[in-house]
Amino acid sequence: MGNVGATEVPVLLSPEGLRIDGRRLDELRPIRIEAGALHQADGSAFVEWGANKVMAAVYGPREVHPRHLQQNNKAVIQCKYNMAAFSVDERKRPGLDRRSQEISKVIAEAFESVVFAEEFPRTSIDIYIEVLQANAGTRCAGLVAASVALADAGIPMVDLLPAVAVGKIAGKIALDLKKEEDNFGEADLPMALVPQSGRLVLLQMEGHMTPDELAASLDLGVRGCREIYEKMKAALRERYAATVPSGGTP
Amino acid sequence: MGNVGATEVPVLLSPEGLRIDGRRLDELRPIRIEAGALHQADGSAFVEWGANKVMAAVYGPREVHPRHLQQNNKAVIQCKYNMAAFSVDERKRPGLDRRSQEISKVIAEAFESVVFAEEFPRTSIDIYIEVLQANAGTRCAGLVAASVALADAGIPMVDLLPAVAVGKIAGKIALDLKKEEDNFGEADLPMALVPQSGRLVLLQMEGHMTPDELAASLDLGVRGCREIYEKMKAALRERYAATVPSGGTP
Amino acid sequence: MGNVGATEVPVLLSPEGLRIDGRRLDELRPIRIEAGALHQADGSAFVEWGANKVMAAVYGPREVHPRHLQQNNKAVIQCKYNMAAFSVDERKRPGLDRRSQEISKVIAEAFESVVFAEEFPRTSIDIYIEVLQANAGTRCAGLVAASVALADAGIPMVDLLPAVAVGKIAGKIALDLKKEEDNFGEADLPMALVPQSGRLVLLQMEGHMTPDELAASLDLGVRGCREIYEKMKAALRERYAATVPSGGTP
Amino acid sequence: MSEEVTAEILMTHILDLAAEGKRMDGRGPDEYRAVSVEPGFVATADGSALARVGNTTVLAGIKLEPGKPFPDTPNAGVLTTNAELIPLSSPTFEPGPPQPGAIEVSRVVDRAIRAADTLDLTRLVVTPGEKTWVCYVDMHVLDHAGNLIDAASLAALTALSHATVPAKRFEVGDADYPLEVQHYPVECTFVRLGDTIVVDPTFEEEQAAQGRLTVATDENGRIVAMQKGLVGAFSPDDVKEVVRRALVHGDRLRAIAKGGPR
Amino acid sequence: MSEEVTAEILMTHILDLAAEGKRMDGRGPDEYRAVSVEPGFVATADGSALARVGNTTVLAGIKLEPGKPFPDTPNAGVLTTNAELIPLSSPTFEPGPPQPGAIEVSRVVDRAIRAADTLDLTRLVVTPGEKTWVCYVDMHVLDHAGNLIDAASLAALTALSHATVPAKRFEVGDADYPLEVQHYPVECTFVRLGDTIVVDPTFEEEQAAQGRLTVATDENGRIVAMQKGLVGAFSPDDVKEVVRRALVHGDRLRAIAKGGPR
Amino acid sequence: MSEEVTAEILMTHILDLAAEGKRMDGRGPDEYRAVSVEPGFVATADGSALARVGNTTVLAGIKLEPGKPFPDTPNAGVLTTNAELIPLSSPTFEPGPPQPGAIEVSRVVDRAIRAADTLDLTRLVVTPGEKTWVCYVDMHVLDHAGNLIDAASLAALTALSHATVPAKRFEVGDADYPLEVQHYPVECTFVRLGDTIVVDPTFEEEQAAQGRLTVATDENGRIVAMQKGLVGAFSPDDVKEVVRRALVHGDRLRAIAKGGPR
Repeated sequence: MGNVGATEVPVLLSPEGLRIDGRRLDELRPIRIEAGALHQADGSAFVEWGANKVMAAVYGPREVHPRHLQQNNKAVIQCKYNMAAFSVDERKRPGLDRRSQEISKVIAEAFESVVFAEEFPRTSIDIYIEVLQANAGTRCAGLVAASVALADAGIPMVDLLPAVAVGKIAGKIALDLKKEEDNFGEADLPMALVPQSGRLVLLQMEGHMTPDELAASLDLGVRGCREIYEKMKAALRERYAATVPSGGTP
Repeated sequence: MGNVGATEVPVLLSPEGLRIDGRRLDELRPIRIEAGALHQADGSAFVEWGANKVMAAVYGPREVHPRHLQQNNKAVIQCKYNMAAFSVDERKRPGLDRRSQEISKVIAEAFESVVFAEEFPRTSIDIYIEVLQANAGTRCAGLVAASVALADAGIPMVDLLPAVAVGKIAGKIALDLKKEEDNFGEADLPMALVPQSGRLVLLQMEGHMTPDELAASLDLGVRGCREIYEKMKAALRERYAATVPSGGTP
Repeated sequence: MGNVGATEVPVLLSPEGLRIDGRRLDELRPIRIEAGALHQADGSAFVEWGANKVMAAVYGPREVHPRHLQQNNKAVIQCKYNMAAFSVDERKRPGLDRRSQEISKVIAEAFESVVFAEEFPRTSIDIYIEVLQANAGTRCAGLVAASVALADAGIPMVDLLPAVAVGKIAGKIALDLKKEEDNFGEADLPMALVPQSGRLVLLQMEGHMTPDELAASLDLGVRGCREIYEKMKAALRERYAATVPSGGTP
Repeated sequence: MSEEVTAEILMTHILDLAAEGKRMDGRGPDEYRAVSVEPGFVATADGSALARVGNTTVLAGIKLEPGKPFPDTPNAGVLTTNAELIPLSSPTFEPGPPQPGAIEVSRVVDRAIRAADTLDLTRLVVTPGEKTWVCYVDMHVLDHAGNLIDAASLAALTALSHATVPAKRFEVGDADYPLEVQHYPVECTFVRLGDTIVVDPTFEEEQAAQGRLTVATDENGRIVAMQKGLVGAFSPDDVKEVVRRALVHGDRLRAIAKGGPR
Repeated sequence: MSEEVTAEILMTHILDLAAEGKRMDGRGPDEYRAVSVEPGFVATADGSALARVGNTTVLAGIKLEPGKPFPDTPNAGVLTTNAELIPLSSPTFEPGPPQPGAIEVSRVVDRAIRAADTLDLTRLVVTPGEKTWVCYVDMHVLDHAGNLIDAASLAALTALSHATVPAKRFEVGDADYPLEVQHYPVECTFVRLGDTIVVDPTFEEEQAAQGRLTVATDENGRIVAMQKGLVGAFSPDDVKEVVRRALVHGDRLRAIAKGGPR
Repeated sequence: MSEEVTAEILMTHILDLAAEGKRMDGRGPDEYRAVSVEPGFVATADGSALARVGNTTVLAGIKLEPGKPFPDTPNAGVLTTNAELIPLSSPTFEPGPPQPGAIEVSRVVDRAIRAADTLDLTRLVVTPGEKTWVCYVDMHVLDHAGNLIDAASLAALTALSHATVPAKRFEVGDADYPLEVQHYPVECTFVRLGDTIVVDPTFEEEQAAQGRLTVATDENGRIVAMQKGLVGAFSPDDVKEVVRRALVHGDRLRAIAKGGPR
């Protein structure tokens, strides 16, 4: 979709209905989630998702910086999504660009919708997401990593936030686009789900879709989120198993 | 040393062992130090050292700005080393670059090592160094100027901080490099000494040296610093002589 | 005057003494002033003056931001003059440039000279001027708009501040230059008058003038300001008429 | 009474009204405020429009300049969209670098313009890989009474569809010519107030909202962009309902954007 | 006693003295402080001068580099003036981006240099539209004891009139040659203290001032630039008086700027 | 107990231990933490390595792009080193422009790479004065448990020595080829705790330190860079001792950096 004026368009869907990496339309890329990947952060997680590598860390509740953002009745939730200079094919200049600032904003708003911020007035909960290697879907990978990192930090939340992008390639709705699919596809629709309520706290879309395609995309995305949800819970169980002394009482 | 790919290399050492300006290997360039060169600053000094011209001013102890840097148990010591746009052959864009920020940091840390900062809690001692004309060794010239300016401001210190760079030219260890020697020499090693304790509070190095050459450089640098120390004290004596009414009681 | 090295110079004055838009030397361009043009601001005004379109808004007295600018004995008066990217022929990069910052400073100082700031200690009165379409004389148009906006906001002042630029074209002193006259004229002299005292609170000049020409320019400018003053008062009367219920007692 | 308490009471009032299907300004949940556009507002721009949605006012200006294509898209012109939330327009905006809110407005408007292929970017190219028109869309918020995205989108679309390519001025051609617009995307924004989803929120409704959802549609009934914003959530069914309503409002808004005199 | 009270007392004292035609440093209202210039202070610059007005010290340095003319003035060289109010020079200056005060100093000095046609910019051009000398004037305030504009203007003019075009170093010509100065504009600054208007204000007089007025004149008795600054007002008659006095001081200051050894 | 008091007690404890030649994590004064490097960690980079020194983790990524040589060195390629102390890695880092600490890390690592002639910059040139490879070394600190300089230096050296020049992708040649590394400089850092000088300090030891000293050595036993940091002092004899120890550690660290699979 960012490729007006580019020349070669790859075949995104085989006659058998398989995608360039052999996946079915409703199939996720492989995901590996490691809770507690860092030592300094209050909570952290590392996510490998297809060819994405994303690290998230959470600090807080802690003193608000800068001070004038402090709120008397709740914690402020701040998020910085950042891409490493070497995470993409063309080197990205270090520093926050407009895309990163927008993604940081919608991710912060997604977490504000589920964190019990009023339990920590006058504090800040700071979420840092670093994309180390990017291959489409980094904001969803970042959300998943950050959500596990928040849980790892013991921040009380309504629920974890699984996230995934649905897209349209060669006229078909497809789950979890990889880079070539995102570049040459017709639409991209990232979302984040609160599994408990079935509601979406992040939703963006760019491309071309009919209302029916959009409805089908939402349904496919929700199913994808529920699949990811299980992997997130498993990663946290593994983390707790590693930290609680075996055979001891809680 | 910043001249990979450059073409002409001058002869840095004559057959008689003399340098391009006729100095011996262990000889300093001429130094003139004027304490109290400015009127607004609490303390100041102007240093001409070879073809360097450096002005330093000290303000404080005074209110800390920005406020969040304030320390309850001591003064913060802040340093800004800056080069005027016209101080070098190729015009330098105004504003702090990374080199200036690094030099500001190591100079601030050098002075923090000798100032009795705990006598002035919750205040700031601000050191400003302006390089007006540069010809290698500006950080050492800045340190010497700032040290005299601190004394001129009446800030209590363990001792003055003489400073000098030692380098390696045409395979020999040499004191106080000038620009051509620095550009085409093999190593540069600036240092600042606490004469009282014989310890170094600033030490950097770039180039190629064997451990033996390094040891010899340290010894030569310490001797150079002690020579400069005498000139610093003389400048302050001259300053006090000018301000105390002649023949009066202190 | 910003046209060293440019080629074509238009004829600025006809043999009959008329200017390129048919005006006499002492004639203003048409002016339309609308007080209360915006809804969110505490006071506002829109000024169309020749081919200039300028919006001004006033907020305050309100909390000072940033806090360290707060004054214990009076309100601080802050002004931001800004040009929209599309307000000039060559697109202007968004953001404050040096010209805008200088104009903001002299306008703020002009209003500080007439606002009863001591009535509102520890507060800020914030003036925002946006040039939407520019055709010479924008700082004067901005001053006029801001002055009406301040009155609309109910800020007590010694007097309104009419403003106009006088210039020199084809060797003659002329009132209220338009763009071509400003570009190819010999001098530009913007001023703002306190009608009550007959004193100038803004005065700048660039170009070539003899002392006699300067004296004549001042006199012409003061007359121009008094003409604009009447239009400013009329705009405010219209605004009050629109807001006070007709036939009611104040 | 503190500002916080006042704000709290106002928000509760808005939510209570919404529960009965009412709004503070008397509108129904699916009622848009009065909308108008004034193309050609700024003579120095190559295209411009002042859009009003209730008391919200946004001025968009277009500037076209010759420049270089990006290295990876030698056959495409360059489109740059920028929104300025200048402090003139609201007591809540501060001077300084663009805030996340301004960046979101410009990116959401940009996304719809781009995804809808509003301009045929290949036609902006003068010499492939060498020279192209760069099209700047600058949106200046003048009065912020809620729903900036829709007002900015209307101003931008109207300005683009009335813009001229200044070929003569830049000596790229013999005469200026109209910029061709292929599609007409418009944004339509909703907020959730309890169980009620209302269109075209006021500033106060945005403060009270439990989620904002914007849907951009084109004249073929396609969805070209969406953006959920603010704290809050929407169910998939909410989203589907919002899309249906956005398509209806979109057609009316598009007619207004197109209707201005050329 | 608080700082504010001390400042208040000092300001009242200055105004009381002025009412009797006196000043704290013993000068009369139309008496300038001692002025000196030292050209060639900085060997690395293509031109430089240290100017002192009383205890106020400003160092100006000139650098010339080959560059491109602006697209709209292909036949004119480029002149860039910049003032740095570095925190070394005054307890009132802070590190960081240029403050409005610094910008005003550089713009007022720039305005006079430009309006007086100090340099013939067309002669800086090497190849029209392609290559020109870019002349940087950097003014570094070292000691701020009031009246920065005049000191900066003196330093800049002296540095320009002793500058060399480094044609050989940049391989633009066979030999370096002197930069030609056509006119000699100097700024002269006054402040109003009650009904008295005094020339060349000290830092403290600027604090107490009810308006500042700067007039730049050239060697032909023309006014080339003016700037009213600070809070306060001047009547048209005040302005005319200030212009008369500025012409007289201007001639003397110009002689000092020109007098330095070449 | 306040944070300050806690910190004070911890620092005293560290100094007391050091006086007996002990450390909080059980190491001896000249004992380095476990070190590992993982080259090729990032597939999008032209070279990369994750380095761990104890719990300190730094990721270095190399990118090579065609660009222009600097005008004064037409026959040399361009090397740019940048360290990002992102707030993810430590509670003490804040978002925003690079802090002095980050600048120091990148400059000290850069100095060693440059002084050791790690790369033959002349071989990066494609056309002298016209076109060269620009080599970016970006170091991303992920976990800051002390001694960033050594970890960053190890990550950078390993990434460089496993990097590929993307000649084919940028159509500069027919095939990509390995970036050639001529020398292997590694940094080794010490802090003084009272009279004891310990190698490879933890974060807490850096807080308690009375001076930090870094020595970079190459595989020929030469010293190529040094940096004294933090408040504190070293005698010339201290420095000589530190150099001796740095040479020994350097050989071991170099073997680790070289040892990763290619």
